[in-house]
Amino acid sequence: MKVEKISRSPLEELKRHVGVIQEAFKQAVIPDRVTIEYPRERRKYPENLRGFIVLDKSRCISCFRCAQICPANAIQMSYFENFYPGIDYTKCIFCHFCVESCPTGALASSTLHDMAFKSLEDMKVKPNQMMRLPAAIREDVQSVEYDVTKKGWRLIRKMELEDIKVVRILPKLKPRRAFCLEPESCLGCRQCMEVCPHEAIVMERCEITLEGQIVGKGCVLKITEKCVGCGLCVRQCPMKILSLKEVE
Amino acid sequence: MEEFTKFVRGGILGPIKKWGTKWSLWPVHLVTACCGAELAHAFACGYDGERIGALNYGIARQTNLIIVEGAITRKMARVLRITWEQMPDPKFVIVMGACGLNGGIFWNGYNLVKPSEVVPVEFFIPGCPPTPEALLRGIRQLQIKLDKGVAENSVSFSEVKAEKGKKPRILPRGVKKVSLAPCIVIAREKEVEWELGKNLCEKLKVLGRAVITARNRIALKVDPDKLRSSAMKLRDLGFDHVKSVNVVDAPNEGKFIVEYWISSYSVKELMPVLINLHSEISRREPKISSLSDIFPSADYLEREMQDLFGVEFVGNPWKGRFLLAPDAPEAPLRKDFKLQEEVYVGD
Amino acid sequence: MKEFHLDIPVEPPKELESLFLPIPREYVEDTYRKDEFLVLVGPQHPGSGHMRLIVRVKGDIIQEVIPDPGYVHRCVEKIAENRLYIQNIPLVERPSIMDSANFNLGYVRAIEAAMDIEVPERAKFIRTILAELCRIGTHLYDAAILAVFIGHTTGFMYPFGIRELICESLVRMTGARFTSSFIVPGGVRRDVDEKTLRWVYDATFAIEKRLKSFERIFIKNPTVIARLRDVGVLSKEEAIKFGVVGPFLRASGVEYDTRVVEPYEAYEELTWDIVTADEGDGYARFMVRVNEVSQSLSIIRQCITSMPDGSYISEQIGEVRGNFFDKFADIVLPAGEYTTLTEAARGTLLFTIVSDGESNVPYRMRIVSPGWLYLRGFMEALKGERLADLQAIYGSFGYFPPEADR
Amino acid sequence: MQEWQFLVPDKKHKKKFFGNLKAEVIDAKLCCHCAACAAICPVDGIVSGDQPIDFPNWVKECVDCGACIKVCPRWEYKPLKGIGNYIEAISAKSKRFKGQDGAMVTEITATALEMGLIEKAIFVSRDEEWRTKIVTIRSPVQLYDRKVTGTKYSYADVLPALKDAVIESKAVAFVGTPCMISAVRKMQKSFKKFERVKLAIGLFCTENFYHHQLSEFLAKKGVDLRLATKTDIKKGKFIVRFVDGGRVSFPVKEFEEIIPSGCKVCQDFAAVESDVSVGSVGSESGFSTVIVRSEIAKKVIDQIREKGTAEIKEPDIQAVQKLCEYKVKIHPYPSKEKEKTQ
Amino acid sequence: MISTLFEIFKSNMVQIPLIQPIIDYLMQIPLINFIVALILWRPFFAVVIIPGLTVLLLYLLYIVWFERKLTARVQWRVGPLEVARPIRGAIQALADGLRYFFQEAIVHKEAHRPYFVQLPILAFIPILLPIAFIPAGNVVGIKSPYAVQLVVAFLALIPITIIAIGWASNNRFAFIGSVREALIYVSYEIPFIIAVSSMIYLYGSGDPYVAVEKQSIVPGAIMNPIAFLVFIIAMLMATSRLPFEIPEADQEIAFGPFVEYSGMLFGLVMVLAYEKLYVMALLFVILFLGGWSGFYCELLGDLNAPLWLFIKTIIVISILAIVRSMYARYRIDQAVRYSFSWLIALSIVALVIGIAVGWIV
Repeated sequence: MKVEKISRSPLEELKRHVGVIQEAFKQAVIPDRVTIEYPRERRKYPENLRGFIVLDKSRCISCFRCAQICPANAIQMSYFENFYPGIDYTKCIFCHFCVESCPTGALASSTLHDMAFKSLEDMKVKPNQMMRLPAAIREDVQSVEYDVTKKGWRLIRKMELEDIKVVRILPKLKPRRAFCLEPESCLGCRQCMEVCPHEAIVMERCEITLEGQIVGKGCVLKITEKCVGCGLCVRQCPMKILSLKEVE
Repeated sequence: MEEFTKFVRGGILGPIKKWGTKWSLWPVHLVTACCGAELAHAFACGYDGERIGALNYGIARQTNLIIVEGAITRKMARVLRITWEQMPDPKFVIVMGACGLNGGIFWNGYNLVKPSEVVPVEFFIPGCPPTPEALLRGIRQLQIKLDKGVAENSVSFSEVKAEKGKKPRILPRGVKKVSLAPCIVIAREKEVEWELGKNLCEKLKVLGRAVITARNRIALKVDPDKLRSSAMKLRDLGFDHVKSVNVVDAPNEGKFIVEYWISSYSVKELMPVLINLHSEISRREPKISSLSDIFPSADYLEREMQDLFGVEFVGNPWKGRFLLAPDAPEAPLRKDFKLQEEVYVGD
Repeated sequence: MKEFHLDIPVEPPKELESLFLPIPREYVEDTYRKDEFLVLVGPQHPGSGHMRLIVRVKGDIIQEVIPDPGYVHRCVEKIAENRLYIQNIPLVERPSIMDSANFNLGYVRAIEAAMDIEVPERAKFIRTILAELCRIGTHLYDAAILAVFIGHTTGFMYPFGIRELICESLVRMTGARFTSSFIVPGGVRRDVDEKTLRWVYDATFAIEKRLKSFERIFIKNPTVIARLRDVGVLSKEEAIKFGVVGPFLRASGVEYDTRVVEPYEAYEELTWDIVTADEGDGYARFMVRVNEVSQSLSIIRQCITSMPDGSYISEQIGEVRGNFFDKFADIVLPAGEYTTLTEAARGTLLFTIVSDGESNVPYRMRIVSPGWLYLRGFMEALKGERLADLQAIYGSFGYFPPEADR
Repeated sequence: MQEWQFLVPDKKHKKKFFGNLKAEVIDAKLCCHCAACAAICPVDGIVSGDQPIDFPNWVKECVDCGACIKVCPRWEYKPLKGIGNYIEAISAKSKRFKGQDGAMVTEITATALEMGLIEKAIFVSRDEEWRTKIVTIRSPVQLYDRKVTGTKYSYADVLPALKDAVIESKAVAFVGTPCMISAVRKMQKSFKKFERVKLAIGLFCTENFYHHQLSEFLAKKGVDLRLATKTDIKKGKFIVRFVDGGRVSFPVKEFEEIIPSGCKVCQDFAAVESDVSVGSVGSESGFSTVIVRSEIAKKVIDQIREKGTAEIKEPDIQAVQKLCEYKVKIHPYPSKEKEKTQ
Repeated sequence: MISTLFEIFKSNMVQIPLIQPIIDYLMQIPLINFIVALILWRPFFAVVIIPGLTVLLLYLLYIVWFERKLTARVQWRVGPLEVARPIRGAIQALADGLRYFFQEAIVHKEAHRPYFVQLPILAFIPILLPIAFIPAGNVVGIKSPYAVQLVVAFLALIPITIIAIGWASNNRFAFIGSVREALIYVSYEIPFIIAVSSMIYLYGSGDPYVAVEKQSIVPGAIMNPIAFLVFIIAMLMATSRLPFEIPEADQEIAFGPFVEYSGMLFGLVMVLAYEKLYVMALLFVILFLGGWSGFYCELLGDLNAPLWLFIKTIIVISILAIVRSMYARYRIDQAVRYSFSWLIALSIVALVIGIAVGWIV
C-alpha cells in the first residue's frame, strides 16, 4: 500500500487550515476531555494490575523460588521463624515472576501501585511488613473508569471509593515431595539435610553391608513425611540426584 | 544581601513563598531514560499534571524540580549534576523508577550510577515504570512536604510481630549455572530444505566454510585477512547492508569471533537471507579490518564493538569511546570483566 | 549566492573543553577556523532526548552531525550474560518499554527456535495482538514526540491520550501498563478471557475515532506539512546503503517488512498491507507510520474475531501459574547460535543468542535494536538541512535513545 | 518415606576429611593435582588452579563428607606401572586433523562424536600464554582449532568441568593424564553417575608442570611462550616451536627443579586404567601410538579403520614398554628420601 | 507648589458617578485627597490604572491562566485547577509569579552583568510609553494627533531590547535566538507598518479619536478586511506566538534569548511578549474594532470608555489564545518567506483598499 501523496495546491492548504480551526474550536466548545484528576479520584484498574505484593506467612514454605527467579534480585529471604521473602522496592520491577513462581500462593498481588518514599531505607520491606496491605495516604473521593464502546471513549465517574484489592490466585498444583533418583551417586555431603527448612531430611548412622558383608561405617538418609516439596534440597544437591515428584 | 535572603526565606513572606513554590513545581525537561514515557503520560491529557500546578518546562534555569526518569548512567550523572547546579534555589529532586533508586533490573550493571549519590533527593517512587498515579503521588507528597515541612512516606507499613531467628549455617545454592568449560559453536550445520540456501552455500564455498545453520541463515567462516574480499564478493552477490556486528569472546579458546550479519534489501529473493560472515581473531591482538567502507551501515556497530570489546577495527576512522563514558571500565563485555553476584539472603 | 567570509580567527570557546566531547580537539579548532560553529544539542535540551548531537553548522545549514550516544547505555548485553534465560525477559523489554511486546517476542522466539517449542495457535494470536498494540503505542508515542519537537503541544497530548487506551488494553490483558513481560517460551503467561478481548476490540474503534481528531488537528495541519515535507530526504539508494530499517526504510520506497519476509506468529494468516512511500522525507516517514497504525488496528480486529480456542501455552511447558520457576529457571539451550528477526515498531530487531549448551544463562546475547541501526541514516539525513530542522528530522525518525543504547 | 545409605570412609587423623587429605596427600607431597577433590567437593571449597590444591578455611567450611578422599587417586597410594592390559595397539595418523603428532586424540574424539557414542568431550585448550583452559567439544568442527589440539605441559582443571558434564549429559569423553584417569575410575567406583564417562582417553605422561613455573623457567631461558605454536617432549628434549618457524630445545633433565613433587612419585606412563591411551612414543614422527584397552574404544578404532580417516601402521610397542620401565626407575615410590627417613 | 499640583489634578479628574460619594468623602481628608486626586488625574489614571499598569497586571494574571486553560480544553484535559478549585485554578499564574519572584535569580559568569540585569527592566519602557499615547475616551495620558504612528514607533523598540538581552546572555542558543528575532522583526514590521498606514489613509489621520469616530457605523475590520488579516498575522509574529514562535522555540533553541534567565528576571522577560500583545491588541481594537465605543452606562461615567477598550482587547487576545493549541511552529526561513511574499503582497492590497475606501469615505 502506498501512502497518499499530499497535494500542494493553495486551495487544499486553505482547506486544511479550515479543518484545523474547525477542530480546535469544536474542542474548545465541547471538549472530549479524558483527564483523571488523580489525587481527587482514583482510576479503576482491573484486578490483575501488578502492584504491591502481599505475603501470607502461613502458606510460605521458604522455598526460595521467589528470591531466585527475581530478575532484579530484589527479593531477599530474611530469617524469622523460617526464611520469608522481603521485597526491596528500590529494585522491584513489578514483573510478578515471584507471584507466578510461588507454588503455594503465599505471595499475592494487590492493586496498590501509587507509592512515594522519602528514603531508600524505607523501601526495603521486611517480611513482617508485607503481611498486610500498608495504609496509604488517599485523597480520592470518587472513582473513574474508562468506558469504551464502538462509539467512543468516555469516563464514568462514580461517587464511591475504590478499594485496594488483594488478588490471590491459588495455583492448581498437586503436592510434591523430594525423591532420590540415584542413591548410588550420593556423595554423603548431607547438604540436603542441612538446607531443608522443614527438617524433613534426617540422618542416622549405620553400618553398610554389601552382599551380606559389613563394608564399613556409613549413614542412612531419610526423606520423611514432613517434606512439603520446597525443592531446596533438589537444587542444593551437588550431584543432582534428587528430584521433585508429584504425590497423590 | 544575606540578611535579605534570610528574610525572604524565613520572614513574614515565608508562607507566601511556600505557597507559591507548592503550587508551581515545574519539572525540568531532563529525560534520562525510558520512565520518561510514563512521565509524559502523567503530564498528558490522561492525568494532566498541570492540574496540580506542575508544568513540564524548558530548561534548568527556569524550573525548580528535577524528575529523574529512571536510569542514570555514568555519562548522564554528570549532566544531572550540571543541570541541578544550574537550577535556581529552591530546587527539588524526585526520582522515579527502579533504575534510579537502586539500579532496578540493572543493579549490577557497569554503567549505572545512583542518582541519590549525585544530587540530594526528596522523594523516591518505586515501579518499573511507575504508573502516572505514582508519579503524581510523588509530586503531591512533595507539596505536602512543602506545606508541613516534614517529608512523609505515602504508605506506612503495619508490622506483624515475628521472632527474628538466627541464620542457618548452610544457605541455599544459587540457581545460576555457568559452565566451567563453555563450548562456542557458531556454525552448527542443520539439515533444512532450502534450495536457495544450498545454491548460495555452493557459491560461497570458495570464500570459506559455508554452512546452513537454520532456514534463511548461513554461516560463512573466513580467515581474517580474507574478510574484506569476502565482503566485497557478498556485495557483488547483492547483499547490501549489515544488520549486526557481533563479537563473541571465547577466553577458553583464546579468541574473539567477529561476526557480521549481512542481508539484502535490493534483491527481493535475498531479503530473508541472513549471512553470518565471521572470522576468528586472536585475543591478544584483537585487530580486524573494518568493513565500514564496504557497508557504511556497519560503521556505528563497529564503533560500538570497539568500545565494548576493545577489538580494533582497522580502517574505521573513529577512535576512542563511543557509547561508554570516559570513566567506564575498559572493554566491559569481555568475559574476564565480572559483575557483582546475586545475594538471596538478606539480614 | 556568493558568500563573504570575515577573515578573523575565532578561538573555540573554553567551555568546549569541559564538556567531555568525544571528538578530537583539532576537529573543534578546524570548525572554528572555517568560520563554522559547533552547537551541542542535548542531553538536557527540550528538543532532544537522552543523547547529545554535536552539530557543525555553517550559518543555519548543518554540515555534519556527530552523535554522542550512550547516555542510556544500561549494559543490557552484559547483564544478560549473568541472568537466567527467563530473567532476561524483563531485561530485554527495558530498552524500549513502549514496544515491550515486540522485544519480548523477538527474544522468546530465539529461545523457542533453539528448543524447538511449538507454540499453540491461541498463544500466537494473543502475541500478535500484544505486538500490534505495542506497535500502535510506539507509533503514537513517536508522533507525540514529533509534535512536541515542532512545537505542536496538542499533537503531543492527543496521541498520549489515545495511548491511555493502549495502556488500559495492556493492563487488562497482561497486568502492566508498559512492561508486560507476558510472553514466555511456549506461549503466554495467562489466558486472556473473552471479555477482555471484547474490550480491546471496542477500544480499537474508540482509538480510530479519536485518531480522526488527531488527523484533523495534526496530521493534516498545514504547518506540520510545511515543517516535514522535503526535509531530511533519504533516497532509496541512501536508505539501503546506510541500513535504515522499518517504517523509515519503507518510507524511502523499499518494500521490506520482516513480518512478510520471514513471517512469524499469526501474521501469515491475516490480511494486511505493507505501507510504503516514495518520497523518503520527514512527512513520508511520519505518514507511513500513521498508515501502519490503521493496519495494526485492522490486524488486532482480525485476531480477535478469528481467535482460535485452545491452550495459551505449549504442552511441552504446561500450566505456568505456581510452576513458573520449575518450568523456566533451568532452561538450557542447545549449544549454537540463534538469531531471530522481529519487526518491532521502529524496525528490524535482531536478537542473537549464543549458547554454550551447559549454562542456564546465555553465553552472549546481542540485541541490535532498530534505533541503533537507523542512527547512521538519521545522521546522514541531517546533512544539508537547517538547524531548525534537526528537531523535525529527529521527530520524524522517532529516535529513542534508550532503545538505541540498550 | 524414602531412605538410602552412603558409605563414610575411614579417617586416618581425627580431623575433618579435608584435613586427612591435606596431611596424607598434599603435605606428603603426593598430590598429583588432578583436581578430582575440587571437582567432587559439595561446597565448592577446594580450589585448584595454578598452585597446589588447597581449601582455604577448611576447618570451618568443610562439611566432612569424605568425598574428596573417596576420589583421590593418591589416597592410600599404590602406584600403577607397566603398559597394562590392552586389546590392540596401533600407530596412526589422522588425515583430517592436525595435532601434536598423529592427532589421534582428536580423531578418536571426533569419530566418537560422529558415531554418537558420546555427547560431548572435555578438552584442554590454551590461551596466548599457554595457560590451560577447558573447553567442551560438542562437534568435530571445534576440533579444527589448533589451540584445542596439541599438548600443553601444564596442569588443567579437567575434572571439575567433567563433573558438570556428567551431571548434564548421558555420555561424556575426556582427555587426561594417567592420574586423572585413575581419579575418574575411583569416582566411578563410588558414584554411579560417573559411569556416564564413556570414553577416557589417557595420554602418555612422564611429568607435568605448573604453568607459572614452566613459563618462568622458559622465560629465564629466553623463550617467550606467547610466540610459541607448539611444545613437545621428544627423546628427552623439550622442544618449543615458534610462529616464525624457529625452534629451541632443552634437555628434559634441566626441568628437574620444576617438576612438581606429585609427579615424582608417579609410575604410570601409559595410563593403564584408560579406555584408550595415546602418545608419540613408539611411532615414527607424525604418527601416534594408540593403545586400545576397552570395547568401546575398539569400536571407535574400528570405525576409523572402516572410514579410513587415519593412516594406520604397526607400532613399536617395545619402545613404550621401555619408557614405562624408565618412568618407574626415575620416579621411585616410596621415594628414596622417604625410605631413608623410615 | 503642592496646591498648584493639586489644582491641576483636581481640574482633570476622572468622573465616575458610581464611586463619586466615596471620592467626595476622601477628598475632604488632607493628604489622602492629594493621593486620590493624583490617582484620578486623567493622564495618571490612564497610564497607571486603566488601560495602563494595573489592568495590565490583572490582564497578565488572566491571560496566562486563560491561555493554559483554553489550551488544556482543546487538548482533552483540564489545565491548572487544584491551586484554587472553586475558581477553576484562576490564581495559577499568581503562584507561578510568586515562585519566580522568590526564586534565586542567577547571573552566570559569562553574562554581561549590567545589561543582563537591566535589560528586562528597561524593556518595560517601550511597553509603557505607547500606553501613554493610547486614549480611552477622555481618559488619556498624552493626547497627540500622531498617536497611532507613535505607538507603532515605540513598539519597534521592543525587539531591540530582546536582541540586546540575547547578546547580554552570551550563550550560543541566545545568539541564535537573537538572530531569529532580528529576522522575524524585519519580516513582520514592514507588513505591519503598511497595514497600519493603510488604516491611517483610510481614516485620514493618525489620531485615535478620528479613527474611533469614523468607525461609529462600520468597524474598520469590515472596511478593510485585508489589513485586518495582515495585522493579526503580524501581531502573532511580533509577539512570538505559534505558529511563529520562532525566536523562542523552546524545543529548538531553548527559549532563545531568554535561555539563561532565571527567577524574577525570567518572570519579567517571559511576560514581555504578553505585554507587547496587549499593546498591539489595544491598537488593534482602536483601528479595527471601533475602539472604546460601546454601550454607555451612566453610573460609570468616564470609566466607560477605558472599560470597553479593555474588554474588547481581552476578547481579542482570548480568541487569539486558541492559536497556540492549533499550530506547529514554522521554520524561520518559511516564516520570512511567507511574510516577504504573501504578507507584503496582502498588505499592499490592504494599502490600496485603505486609500480607496478613505477616498470614498
